[in-house]
Amino acid sequence: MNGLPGFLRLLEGPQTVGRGPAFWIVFAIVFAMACAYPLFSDGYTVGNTVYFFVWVFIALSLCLIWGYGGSLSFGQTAFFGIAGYSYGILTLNFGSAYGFTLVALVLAIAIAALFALLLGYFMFFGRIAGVFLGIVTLAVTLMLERFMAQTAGPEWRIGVARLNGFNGMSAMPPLTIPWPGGDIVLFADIGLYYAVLGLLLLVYLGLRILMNSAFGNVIVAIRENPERAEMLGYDVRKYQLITFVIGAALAGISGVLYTVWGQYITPSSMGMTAAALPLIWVAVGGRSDLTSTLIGTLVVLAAFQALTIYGSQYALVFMGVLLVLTVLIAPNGLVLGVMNLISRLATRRSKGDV
Amino acid sequence: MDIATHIFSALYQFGDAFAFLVLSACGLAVIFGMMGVINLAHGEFIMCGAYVTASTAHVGLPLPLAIMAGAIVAALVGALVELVVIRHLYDRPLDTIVATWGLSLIATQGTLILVGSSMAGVGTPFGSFQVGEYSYSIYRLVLFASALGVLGGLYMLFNWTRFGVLARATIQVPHMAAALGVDTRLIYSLTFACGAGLAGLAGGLYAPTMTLVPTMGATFIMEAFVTVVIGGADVFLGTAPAGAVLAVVKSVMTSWQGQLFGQIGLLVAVIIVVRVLPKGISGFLLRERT
Amino acid sequence: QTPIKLGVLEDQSGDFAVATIGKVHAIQLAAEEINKAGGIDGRPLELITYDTQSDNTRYQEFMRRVLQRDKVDVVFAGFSSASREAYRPIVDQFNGFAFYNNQYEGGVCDGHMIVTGAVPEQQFSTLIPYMMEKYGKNVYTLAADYNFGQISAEWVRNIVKENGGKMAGEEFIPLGVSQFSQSIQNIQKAKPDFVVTLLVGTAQASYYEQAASANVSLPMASSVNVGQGYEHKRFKPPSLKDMYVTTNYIEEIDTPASKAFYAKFKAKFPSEPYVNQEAENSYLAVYLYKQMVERAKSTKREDIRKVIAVGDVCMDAPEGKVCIDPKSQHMSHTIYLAKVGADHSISFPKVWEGIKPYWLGDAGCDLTKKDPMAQYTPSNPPPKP
Amino acid sequence: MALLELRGLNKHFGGLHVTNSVDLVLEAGEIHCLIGPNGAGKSTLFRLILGEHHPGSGDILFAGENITALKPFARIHRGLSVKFQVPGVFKGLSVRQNLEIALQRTHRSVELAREIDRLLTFLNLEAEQMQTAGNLSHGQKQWLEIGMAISLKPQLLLLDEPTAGMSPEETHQTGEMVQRLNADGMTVLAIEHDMAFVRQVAQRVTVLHLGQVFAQGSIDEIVADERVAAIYLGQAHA
Amino acid sequence: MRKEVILSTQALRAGYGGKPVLQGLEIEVRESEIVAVIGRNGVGKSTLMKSLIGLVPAMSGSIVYRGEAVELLPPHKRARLGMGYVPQGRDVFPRLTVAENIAVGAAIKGDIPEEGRRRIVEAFPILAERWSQRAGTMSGGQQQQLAIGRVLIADPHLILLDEPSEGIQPNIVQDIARNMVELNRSTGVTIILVEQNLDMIRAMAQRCYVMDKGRIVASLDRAALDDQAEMRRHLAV
Ligand SMILES: Nc1ncnc2c1ncn2[C@@H]1O[C@H](COP(=O)(O)OP(=O)(O)OP(=O)(O)O)[C@@H](O)[C@H]1O
Ligand SMILES: Nc1ncnc2c1ncn2[C@@H]1O[C@H](COP(=O)(O)OP(=O)(O)OP(=O)(O)O)[C@@H](O)[C@H]1O
Ligand SMILES: NC(N)=O
Ligand SMILES: [Mg+2]
Ligand SMILES: [Mg+2]
Repeated sequence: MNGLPGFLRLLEGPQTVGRGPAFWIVFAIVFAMACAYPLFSDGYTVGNTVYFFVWVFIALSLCLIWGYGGSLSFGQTAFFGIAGYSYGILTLNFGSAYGFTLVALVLAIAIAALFALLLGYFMFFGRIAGVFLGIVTLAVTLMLERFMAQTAGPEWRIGVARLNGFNGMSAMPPLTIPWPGGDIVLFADIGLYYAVLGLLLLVYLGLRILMNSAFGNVIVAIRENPERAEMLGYDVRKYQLITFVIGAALAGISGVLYTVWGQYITPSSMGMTAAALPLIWVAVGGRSDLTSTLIGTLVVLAAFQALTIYGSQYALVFMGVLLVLTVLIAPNGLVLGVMNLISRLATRRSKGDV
Repeated sequence: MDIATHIFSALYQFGDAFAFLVLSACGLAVIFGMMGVINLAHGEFIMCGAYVTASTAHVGLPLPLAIMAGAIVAALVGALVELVVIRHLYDRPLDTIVATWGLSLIATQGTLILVGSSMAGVGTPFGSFQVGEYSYSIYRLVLFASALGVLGGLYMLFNWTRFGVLARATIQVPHMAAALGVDTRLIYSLTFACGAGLAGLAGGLYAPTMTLVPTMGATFIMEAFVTVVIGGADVFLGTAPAGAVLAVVKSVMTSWQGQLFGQIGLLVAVIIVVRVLPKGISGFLLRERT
Repeated sequence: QTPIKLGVLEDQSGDFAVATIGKVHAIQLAAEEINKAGGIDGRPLELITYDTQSDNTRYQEFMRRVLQRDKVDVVFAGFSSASREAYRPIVDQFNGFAFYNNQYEGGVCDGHMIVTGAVPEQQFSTLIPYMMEKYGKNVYTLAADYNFGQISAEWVRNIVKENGGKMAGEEFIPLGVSQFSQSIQNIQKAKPDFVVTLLVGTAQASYYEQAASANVSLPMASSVNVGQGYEHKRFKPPSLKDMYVTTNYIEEIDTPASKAFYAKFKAKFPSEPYVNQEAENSYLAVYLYKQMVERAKSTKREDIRKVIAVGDVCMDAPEGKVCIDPKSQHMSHTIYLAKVGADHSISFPKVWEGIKPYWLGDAGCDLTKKDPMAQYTPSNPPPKP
Repeated sequence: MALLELRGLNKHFGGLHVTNSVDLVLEAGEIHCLIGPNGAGKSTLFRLILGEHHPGSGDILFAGENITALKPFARIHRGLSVKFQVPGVFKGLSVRQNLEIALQRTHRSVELAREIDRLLTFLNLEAEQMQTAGNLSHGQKQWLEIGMAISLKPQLLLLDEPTAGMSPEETHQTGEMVQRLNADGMTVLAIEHDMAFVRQVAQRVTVLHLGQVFAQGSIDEIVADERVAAIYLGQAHA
Repeated sequence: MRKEVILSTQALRAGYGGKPVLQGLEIEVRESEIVAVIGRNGVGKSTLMKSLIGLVPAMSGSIVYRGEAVELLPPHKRARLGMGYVPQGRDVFPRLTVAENIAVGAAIKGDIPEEGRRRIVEAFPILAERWSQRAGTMSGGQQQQLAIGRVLIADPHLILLDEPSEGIQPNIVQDIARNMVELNRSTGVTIILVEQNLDMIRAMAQRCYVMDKGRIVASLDRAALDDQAEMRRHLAV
């Protein structure tokens, strides 16, 4: 067996729902539609779709850490915020020339990952697990929020970048790709759309491969029974830490893209609500599967936004009802439930045919 | 200024912080510690208690009775919520995060729509007293006493009564408890209602001292969670010492550098305690006991 | 006639709803009146309203939506300064036109924005000297710990110093804190002559009840309380006794214009708990916009700014006469000093008319010449040309 | 040559002295059974060997190396493997995946599938391979756990009550399996209460009582020991 | 004189997630009998016990206990009718003390009866020794003893014992068998015993069902129980 097919074979596996030609055909169609769609749409819708896409990365990160790894983390928003602020600080100080925004993107994500490495080392090597991990990460996140919120004074500056407290930082440059005929600036419309869509595809497929690889096996094994995993010779804490750092980097991508999208980052992006929302998306979609998380996040975001637009003051009530019903009706998550149903129907059909 | 004034003021601040932490946390601790349910609607049960207390006080019920009414209504609402929603989620406690978040949205915004954006306050009873050059609110001492009362009551309820043992058994191995003749559904209902009622009681007790708005529960949430983390899994052993430790941290930091440091002190305390005692204070105590 | 579209982004739910639902109602009231009277230049005014849920992210989403999708001519948006700073870059990017109808810490020098709310030089340079004269020169500030509170506190500090007083203490309270026993004791320890309360959000308003029950009976001064969150209506007397507030409007103002406005408001929204300062700012902003569009014969921002540059855009609002300052695009206001009595009734010991938002212009912001799209503070003023 | 050597291992929980200066030498290539009353400290001894518990004092030598301070996973890398008393299978994963996780660390993907199939047949779990492991019957979980332990091809296999819940026939099969593994060079240390099994496989038996080595010898010697009968075996075996 | 039937099942089907494990199973147990159930791993013995106590719901068929159809009752009601269940794998309440575990066993009686307590600690002295240790920290065999004691405290009418000898040292296995038989003689308690330990079956049971694939495939009398070869044959199937 040669390398590449073996590698691609990992796109499918027990860890991810969606298998076989039928799935990949649908996948290709959906992706083609996603590529073509800006051509038939207005600037607002495209920008708004980018905004939805931006959140998918943090949802996937939580899917990885919580759904697959079994560690409940309220801390993804902390990494989101750190990456966002880092991008702001870097670009406000060094500008956007020579493609520096792309460097800043990478650096910002690296800073978030580094922070996660530190925090994760602290937690996993202190053997904190389960719900307690959730509450500790929540505490860290809220602490960051509180801290950033009180940096309103002029003494809180890094280089020329004011941290600006609760009001947040703004006016950082958008992503800019250096180009011979003049830089391409990715404002929150078609340019950024394709960039984010491409990144999303890459991350999604990459995570599928990762989760179906030996590494992914170990991650779910640790979720199921860390003691057993250790007794099979796996350094549990190391695996947990690596997962946590990868997750933080993904959350960092969201953070940078969010900052780029609105040219704005605020401490409330690390607040209680912000910390709970990714959990909601992931749980509603189906936390133990990447595809479900991806679809679920987009569905919930769109539904919540639509409710806010059309539901006026009843929007939050509807959202609440929706969440409660979803949890009651679809125990594994809405999207995962539907996908399982489809695959069950499909197998029954094909069995019926022969 | 004489030393006694200083000591009294430090004690008073400690008691005040302790009461707030413990009363905020008790309901959450019962529901989390006993049932493994992270109740993100905890603040809304507090709000419910406060609203019922204020509205019954407005129609003329004496304050102590109004507070009891707040606690009882919150408990009943809790029982209802358990019956309709939580009951179906015991085998997947993490999903209760989503469900209770949903409930909290419904409760907050529903109250805003039905009752309006705020409610008139009831005023703090009992007036003030003077020690040295400081004057203090007497009602705050009542809060402190209530916190001690609640802690004692809870400890007795769950450790000395049959209900307590059955409840803890049910939470640990539900199917086995059922097979031994325990009506586990009833136990779950009662436990959840108890947690909700305690939240309502906290709301009722603080109603005279606070802004009454639909989002008021949010101001209790962080203190509640922090106390529960530090307390650890065994709420009856953990909550009191956690409240005490945090109250010291909070009151000392606040008087030293102001409210921001009080808040940050709490969070730093969480990190430190969790690092040193990953299972919280109760985990530490239990390990020593065996 | 094609309607003129006015986007409304205000919090109708969440923590700020107490103070901001009235803003939406005020805009609806004004729009209804204008439409009944034939619209703006014959064109009807159409409101496109979204609930921003006291959530800055929602401001960003919906600011894009109103500008790109709904293609509104103008947006009225925002209560907290944080929400304003969240949407301002979007307005700038899409070359939109926004009104911020709220009192705030001042300093926004942005050609895409018009601010109808009062600013510190209007509220503090009146209030603080009055209080110092009446009660003494030892001042304690209790402020919300974010830009609004910090910058406002800076103003208070500077004004106290200029008038020969001293700060007995300054404490910043994180947003969302509701327990004040320690702060109350800190204040008692500092023994100020009066306390400046710059508390924001419903949680922080708990201070008054708690201070009163601990028998702290110091006079208080504020630029936000009472005028926004009508604490004197929500709390039981006498917890706000001797609170002094400078505001450009509250429903108790006893002038014919104010009473007429209040009557109209109550007729349309009988269950409105209180008609506050920001409701009036929002109401007058609609009329102001109407006037500017009619004079410019255009809804284009460039055309309207030419009208503003003339320097005579004024109107008779419920509070009295107001005018736009062309340099900063902020408003001059009539500032009322409201005093809360022991029974929580309001009296007005003093009124200042036509107080200008002078600071930005003096400091070097001149939107008729240059548009920096930035916010400045006394310690971070515009660069000298 | 000694493969495993325990020197003066002590472990307390609070006031309870669970192992008390345990000295034990395991020769390479032997099948050694550890028996003793409930609560004697047998499972605790396993956890000490594996590094799940840390001894208050004493040393653990494996293949001549002092492993007392090593992390559990590192000891597995040295050639230890365990089947716990309470089966710790990955409940939410399929039987097949359980085995895959056990095998993947040491097998290339090419051989992996074949090796899993071989094990499934060996464990008589082919029909259940796609089942979620948590849904297996108790005995099936035991088998799966044993399968995962032996799949590591350890030098020393630790079995904590491998036949609990098995029928006599299955117990006998397990015994044969252990003997086969042993014939291939695996050293085995097994805790058992089933004397038939002990008699079948044990080359040497150690009796642990109150955390101390109480007796040691061949199975016949042990069964003949009246003191052991009194504390442990009872009349039937005496 | 034949005693009354205390428990019987008719065409009982029960299982997990819609898939029946028990396929129309029928048994009949009389007052004061000790009946063993044997069968290979995974044939559904534990499922039978769970469906008798109500932890696995019956999909169809009926369970009649002392003349009353109980298949729709929840477990706690069956327990209150006098059924006691000792599960395979012990399932003690790990963070409760031994005393509290036993108190839960006595839930339907109110407090722990002194007489019952004495009887239990006589049978299992280790329980008295560890009266306030947390159950989760006890050794496997100690937990098994607790699980049995916990059921006995409620004086059940019918005891469902799922592999009680598992993990218990040989002499205590003998003790347990002796104790249970004695209890059966003195109080007339009925016992259904799932076991793999033939010595225990021989020491206790009066007759025996053989299960395979969710059905009863044979019913053996006392004589057959003593026939080593016959028994081994049934367990090997
Ligand atoms: N974490 C703990 N805390 C307190 N006591 C413990 C702990 N773990 C084990 N013990 C005690 O240590 C003793 C030895 O337990 P261990 O599990 O090693 O026994 P064992 O020999 O394996 O018994 P069995 O044959 O019943 O499995 C028991 O008395 C048990 O109660
Ligand atoms: N929770 C469950 N969900 C789905 N299937 C289950 C579950 N528990 C058991 N099974 C299946 O039901 C069948 C019977 O299991 P049961 O536990 O009744 O067997 P048993 O006869 O008691 O076996 P053992 O002797 O190993 O204890 C097995 O094939 C098992 O895989
Ligand atoms: N503008 C304010 N009050 O934030
Ligand atoms: Mg053991
Ligand atoms: Mg079984």
